[in-house]
Amino acid sequence: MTTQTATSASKNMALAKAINESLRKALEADPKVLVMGEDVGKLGGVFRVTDGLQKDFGEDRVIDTPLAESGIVGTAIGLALRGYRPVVEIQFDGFVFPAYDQIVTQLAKMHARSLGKVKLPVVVRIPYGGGIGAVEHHSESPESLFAHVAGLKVVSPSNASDAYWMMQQAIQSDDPVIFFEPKRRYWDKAEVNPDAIPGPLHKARVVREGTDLTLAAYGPMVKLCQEVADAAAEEGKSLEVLDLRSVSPLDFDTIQASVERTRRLIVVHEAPVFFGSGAEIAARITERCFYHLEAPVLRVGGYHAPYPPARLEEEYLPGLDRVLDAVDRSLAY
Amino acid sequence: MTTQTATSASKNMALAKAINESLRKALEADPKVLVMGEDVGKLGGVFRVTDGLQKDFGEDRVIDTPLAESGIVGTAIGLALRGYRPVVEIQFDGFVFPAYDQIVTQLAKMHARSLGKVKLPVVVRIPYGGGIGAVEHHSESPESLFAHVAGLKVVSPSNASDAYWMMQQAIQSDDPVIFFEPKRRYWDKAEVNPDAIPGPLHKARVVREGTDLTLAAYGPMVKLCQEVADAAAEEGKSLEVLDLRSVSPLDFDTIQASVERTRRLIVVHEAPVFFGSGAEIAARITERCFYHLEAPVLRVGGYHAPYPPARLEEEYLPGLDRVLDAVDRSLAY
Amino acid sequence: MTVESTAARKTTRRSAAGKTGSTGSKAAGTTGTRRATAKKTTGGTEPELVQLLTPEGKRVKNAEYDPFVADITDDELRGLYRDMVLTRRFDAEATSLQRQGELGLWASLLGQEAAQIGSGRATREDDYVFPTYREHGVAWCRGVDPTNLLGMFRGVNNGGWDPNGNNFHLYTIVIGSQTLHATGYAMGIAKDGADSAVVAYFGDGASSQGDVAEAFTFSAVYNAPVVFFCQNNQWAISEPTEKQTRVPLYQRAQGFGFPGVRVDGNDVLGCLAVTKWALERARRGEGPTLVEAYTYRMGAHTTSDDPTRYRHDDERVAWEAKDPIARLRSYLESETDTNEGFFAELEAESEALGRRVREVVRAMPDPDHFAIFENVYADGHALVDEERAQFAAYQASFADVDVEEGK
Amino acid sequence: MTVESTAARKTTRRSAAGKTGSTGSKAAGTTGTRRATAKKTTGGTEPELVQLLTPEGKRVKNAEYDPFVADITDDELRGLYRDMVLTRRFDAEATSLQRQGELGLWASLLGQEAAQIGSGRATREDDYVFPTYREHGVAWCRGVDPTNLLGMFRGVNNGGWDPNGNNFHLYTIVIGSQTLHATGYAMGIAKDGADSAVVAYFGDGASSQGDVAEAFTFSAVYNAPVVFFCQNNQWAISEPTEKQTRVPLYQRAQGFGFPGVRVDGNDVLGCLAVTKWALERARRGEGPTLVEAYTYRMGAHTTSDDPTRYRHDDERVAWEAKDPIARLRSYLESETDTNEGFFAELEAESEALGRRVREVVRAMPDPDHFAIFENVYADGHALVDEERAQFAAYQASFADVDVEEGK
Ligand SMILES: Cc1ncc(C[n+]2csc(CCOP(=O)(O)OP(=O)(O)O)c2C)c(N)n1
Ligand SMILES: Cc1ncc(C[n+]2csc(CCOP(=O)(O)OP(=O)(O)O)c2C)c(N)n1
Ligand SMILES: [Mg+2]
Ligand SMILES: [Mg+2]
Repeated sequence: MTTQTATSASKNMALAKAINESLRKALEADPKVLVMGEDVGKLGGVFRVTDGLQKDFGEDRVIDTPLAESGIVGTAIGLALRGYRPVVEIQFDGFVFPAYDQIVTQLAKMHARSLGKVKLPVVVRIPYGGGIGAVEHHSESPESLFAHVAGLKVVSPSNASDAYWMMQQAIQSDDPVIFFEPKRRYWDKAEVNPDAIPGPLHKARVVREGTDLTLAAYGPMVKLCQEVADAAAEEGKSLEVLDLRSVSPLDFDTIQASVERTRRLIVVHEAPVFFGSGAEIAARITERCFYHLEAPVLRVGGYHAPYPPARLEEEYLPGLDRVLDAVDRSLAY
Repeated sequence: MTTQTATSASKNMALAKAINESLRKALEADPKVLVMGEDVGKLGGVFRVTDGLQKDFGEDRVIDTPLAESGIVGTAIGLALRGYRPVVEIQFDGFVFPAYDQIVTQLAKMHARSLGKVKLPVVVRIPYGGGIGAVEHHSESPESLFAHVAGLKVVSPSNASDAYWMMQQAIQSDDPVIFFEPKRRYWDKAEVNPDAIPGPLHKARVVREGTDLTLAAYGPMVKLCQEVADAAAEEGKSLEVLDLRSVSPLDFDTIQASVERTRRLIVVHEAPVFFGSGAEIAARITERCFYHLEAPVLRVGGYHAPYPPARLEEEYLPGLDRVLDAVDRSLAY
Repeated sequence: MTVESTAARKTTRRSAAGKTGSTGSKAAGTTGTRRATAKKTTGGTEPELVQLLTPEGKRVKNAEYDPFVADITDDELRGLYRDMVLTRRFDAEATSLQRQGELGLWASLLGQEAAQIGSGRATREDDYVFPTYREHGVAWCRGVDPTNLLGMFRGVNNGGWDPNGNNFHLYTIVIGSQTLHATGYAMGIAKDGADSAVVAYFGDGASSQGDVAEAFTFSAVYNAPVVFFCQNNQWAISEPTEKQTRVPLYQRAQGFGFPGVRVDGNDVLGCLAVTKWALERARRGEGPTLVEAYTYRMGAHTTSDDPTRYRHDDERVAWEAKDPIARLRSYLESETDTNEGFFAELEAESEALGRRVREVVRAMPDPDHFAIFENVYADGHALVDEERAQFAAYQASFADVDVEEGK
Repeated sequence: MTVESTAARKTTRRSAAGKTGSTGSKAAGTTGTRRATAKKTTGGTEPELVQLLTPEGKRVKNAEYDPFVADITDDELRGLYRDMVLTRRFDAEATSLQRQGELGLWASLLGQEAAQIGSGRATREDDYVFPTYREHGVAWCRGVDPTNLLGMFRGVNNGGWDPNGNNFHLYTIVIGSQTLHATGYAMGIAKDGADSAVVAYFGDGASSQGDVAEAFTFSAVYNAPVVFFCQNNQWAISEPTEKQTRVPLYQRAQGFGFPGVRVDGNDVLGCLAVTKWALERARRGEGPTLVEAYTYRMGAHTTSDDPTRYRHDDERVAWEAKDPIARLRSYLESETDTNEGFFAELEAESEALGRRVREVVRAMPDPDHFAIFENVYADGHALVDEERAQFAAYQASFADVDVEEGK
């Protein structure tokens, strides 16, 4: 979501590298920015997202922490109170829950509790989602559990350029931001132009225009939706694809505008459908577009079951066929 | 939700007392049942729900725990593995989050992880909701944060009789049950018949029949919805009221059946609307009843803001006027 | 009354846990004799207690901690006395305002004045304090207007002061959480190269929370300048300290690699000295310290609590003999030339404070309804804006009705 | 090579934290000299280490722990040797199966065989064990078929054995969590009046988790029969133990009111003796114990890890000299009449085990797709039923297509 100005600065890089570059830029620009987490230092993180940062910015700014997520977020809050801007890493989605209390009870509420006196510019980075054949706890999509909580902002980039810019904006934000990184897209490359002027952090983007139906997704599912749109195009169906980018707030205006044109909406996410983002989007868009919708908003996502072992994840995760099936069902109304 | 057989055993009692009696019965019936939590022993809990139980069943079965919620749930899991059926109390809604990791990562998933070998019949009692003029963290409604998690069952009684029977059933269940107790209804009395035959735990109940619109609620909001229906009746509007009783699973069949008749639905809960139960209900009922609905499913609930200080809670919580306003809006379609 | 007197009651009660026989067993070794050389009065398994002022108001020598209060003047002692008296008065006023329905709840510090004033007065202006919900005496020392503490108990806000105004953080209700914030803040101080320090308050009950242990770990690993000040007031609502630990709490620190000390929490001089010692260690870059102030919650947990359900009154009566204010008064009367005038003036000041608190509280307006939507985010949030607008329209619809109905 | 040799490397590295100057300061007092009388070889601040078998395979006397292995026979010693060799072989096989793509991941126990076999063989059949994800050797001792451990690493399940089959709980990946389950289970044992005990495994990294501290608190308060067995293998992925603590981990226990002991984790006899001692304490109703097995992760954290990024190879080389298997072999060869035949037979058995593991893994079928919906609940859940039905219909729609397309 950037306004590309034609400069030679533009570089093709993987999503993980884009975040790395973005963190580097933030560390350079503001001495108050810190990077904290398990193995983020010498190792550069298990996904190498923080690779080389400790070497260049020192142990005082790129901090290997004890293995205690509540402690990581809790001390980040204290550091923020002291004027720092910590970017903390949770090593995998399934390990954020020991920190959940500090996130929802303290990080989310302290600004309001202090009647605005205290600001907590903390970014919590969480590599999330499945599709990488990992063991348990390494493939979850818990974004709903954060979006329901007022005081937090929740975003997820789908590509390297957004990852770069959204990380810049998250760090600059005076609010706590839960930054979900689509780990299975870490190695996907795209052009990143560090001279571009980014659009607003919480605005959705029309990735592809279409007339028959809107697919809305964020993070790892955007690419899938583009593939779905390609496949559908071959069958003569014109699908619009939205990259929501932000889960809290959700950019309902952009979705509404799209649905008013296409009259059909499918929301796709990896997280379980039950109480997932799709529910909120379906409820609100149905309210906003009641007389426009030709079909109920459909949702494609995970089942109401623990994330399955790796050999089953393909069945569990939304895939091309499952989304196409939903497209057919929607168009059949 | 009981089949009342006319016996003299029926007693009028407050909701808190009904849970107390239910726990007593369970402790008597099964030596493996334990009650654990902060201040549940000598004090009988801050709401006296466990009053007298330690005196009668001893410190070995009614256990005052150290002040550590993760420890309470974590050791309850261990006790369940040993064959016990612990009923643990979280003192207030806002204090469940330190235990959140143990609940969603261990309690919810161990049955699946063990391919069914391990069962964890643990009940987590949580007095929840607002309306009692309390300080921060004592008025929250976090049920969505549990309903999204597969492996947990989530229920909430609205009256003393249900409280009695649903607690029996929750303890008998071989699945972990998050039992949300509507604390502002603790003192509301109703007939409890210990000889009755209870209906299924996860089935919704039609509290009041109506023809123009369905109000769906659970826990503390059921009473409000009944009052709304009364008020609406005076204006000649016939509202049906559903007590959902269970948030996971949700009894969509009963809601659907009602909506197919009334063609309008409003979901009311104290929890914030954004990513709340209303979203899931709206999304699914819209899908199931697309051609029946004359108006979008409306939601009345908390705002996307931390639960406010007590002097503002009346404005924050759904009240008679706000629900009536939604009724008017729905009927205006 | 000797040193033992303050701690004696516990020895008996702790025997319940002691039945296991393992505390102080061969393997557990020297636990409890860590600084056995410093004090001979505490015998055997009795944990050592730093005390500079006995319950009778006698000054006892202590080679280790006397230096930290060596140059204290009589005026300063009277100042500590005044702090305690006014804090107690404020606290009593709040309790009665709760009874009158002006507050929804109150958490009284009655009995813990010495622990709070002693530690609070040990802090420097540039230090930072992270309280629980009961540190009214510390707030007083930090210069927070006491009436500001009442907003959350009245239900008009969830925290009514600017934490950075007096380097006194908001009250934290979820027990233990603030110890991590304190540790993080202290890590920040160290990064800044400042020589300020942080005090994190928590209770005996809170000591069981995982967050407190994690705070110990982080502070030790990063050598953060933080003093963990645990007021062991013997009770966590209805649970006695044996439900949290089977050895004295101050010993917890050692296993995390930093020192722990138990001080008589009803001895304001002892609390002042020990906290100063700990703060100076922190300033010198020697890292965290745990101070356990051994004291007693004289009243109920909060105004919602009924302690007669779980504890005998004789316990409270026994602790009354160790009252923190009475003992300093004895000392002032017998060892300094504090005259009646001082006490009389203080009484008047106390009355005036009570009056002011009453008046301010009663005049405290309810918050504007739109406050619900304020400060949810620093940079705004589309949904909050939308809901605020809906709320405004909804409110306005009543105004319309009112107008229509000629109200 | 003396006792120090095993611990020497750490002293140097820990100096980073030591720069603070507060560890072992006056106030921290006697930390580290808890049982100073027992061993003279460990001087000054060097933490004491229980060791019965030196890296060279020499048996050293230890008055305290010798009784627990006093009547061990040569056959039993050969049994321990066999356990370690087969465990290592199994582990190596798993690592290579991962390289061949048969497993998605493997967490090797290389170097930790003595800690696991020693402690595992100390348990009784009725005891219960709560492992992390690396306790393949303990699983072996408990009689869990090693191939069952591979399911979760292959991605066909999240835990492939019945925990109650061998009183060996499922692997727990979220670090520290299982220490609370172990504590609760032990509380249950005590309630039942049984004299079984529980062993909870965890790592040096996990020691920082709040859950572990809460487990210490609960087990101490309820005097639960649980042995906390911490394998300090010096690393938590890329973080050395100094990132978790600035004093030796075994000392953590003391502040919670129960004993902690450090044992040479590469000495199978020492681990056996110390764990037996701790288990017998537990059975006698003396409550929890912390055992820190001081060992070394010879390989990568998992097959996904690249340790060359964060540690020098000379560290690993130094630890190779303390290999747990080599030292027992030296002892067997020099002090018992173990003949070449034993070693040759074991080699053959080892080969056979490797073969079997390979074959079983390669034959492991992928789970049925509907397994997604199985065992989510014990008593069923309407939504799961609904989603299962939808999934079935969806799957069937492909079957239709396949049929239509004549496949
Ligand atoms: C995480 C959490 N659990 C439970 C509570 C409810 N609660 C409030 S105060 C309290 C007792 C705290 O005791 P202690 O730490 O000794 O402090 P004290 O009240 O004695 O000052 C409890 C259980 C809470 N505030 N936070
Ligand atoms: C709560 C949690 N946070 C992070 C992780 C990721 N993780 C897996 S193993 C590991 C290191 C654990 O180190 P240690 O406890 O020393 O055990 P070891 O792997 O050395 O056996 C980490 C950080 C996790 N599994 N759980
Ligand atoms: Mg207390
Ligand atoms: Mg390790």
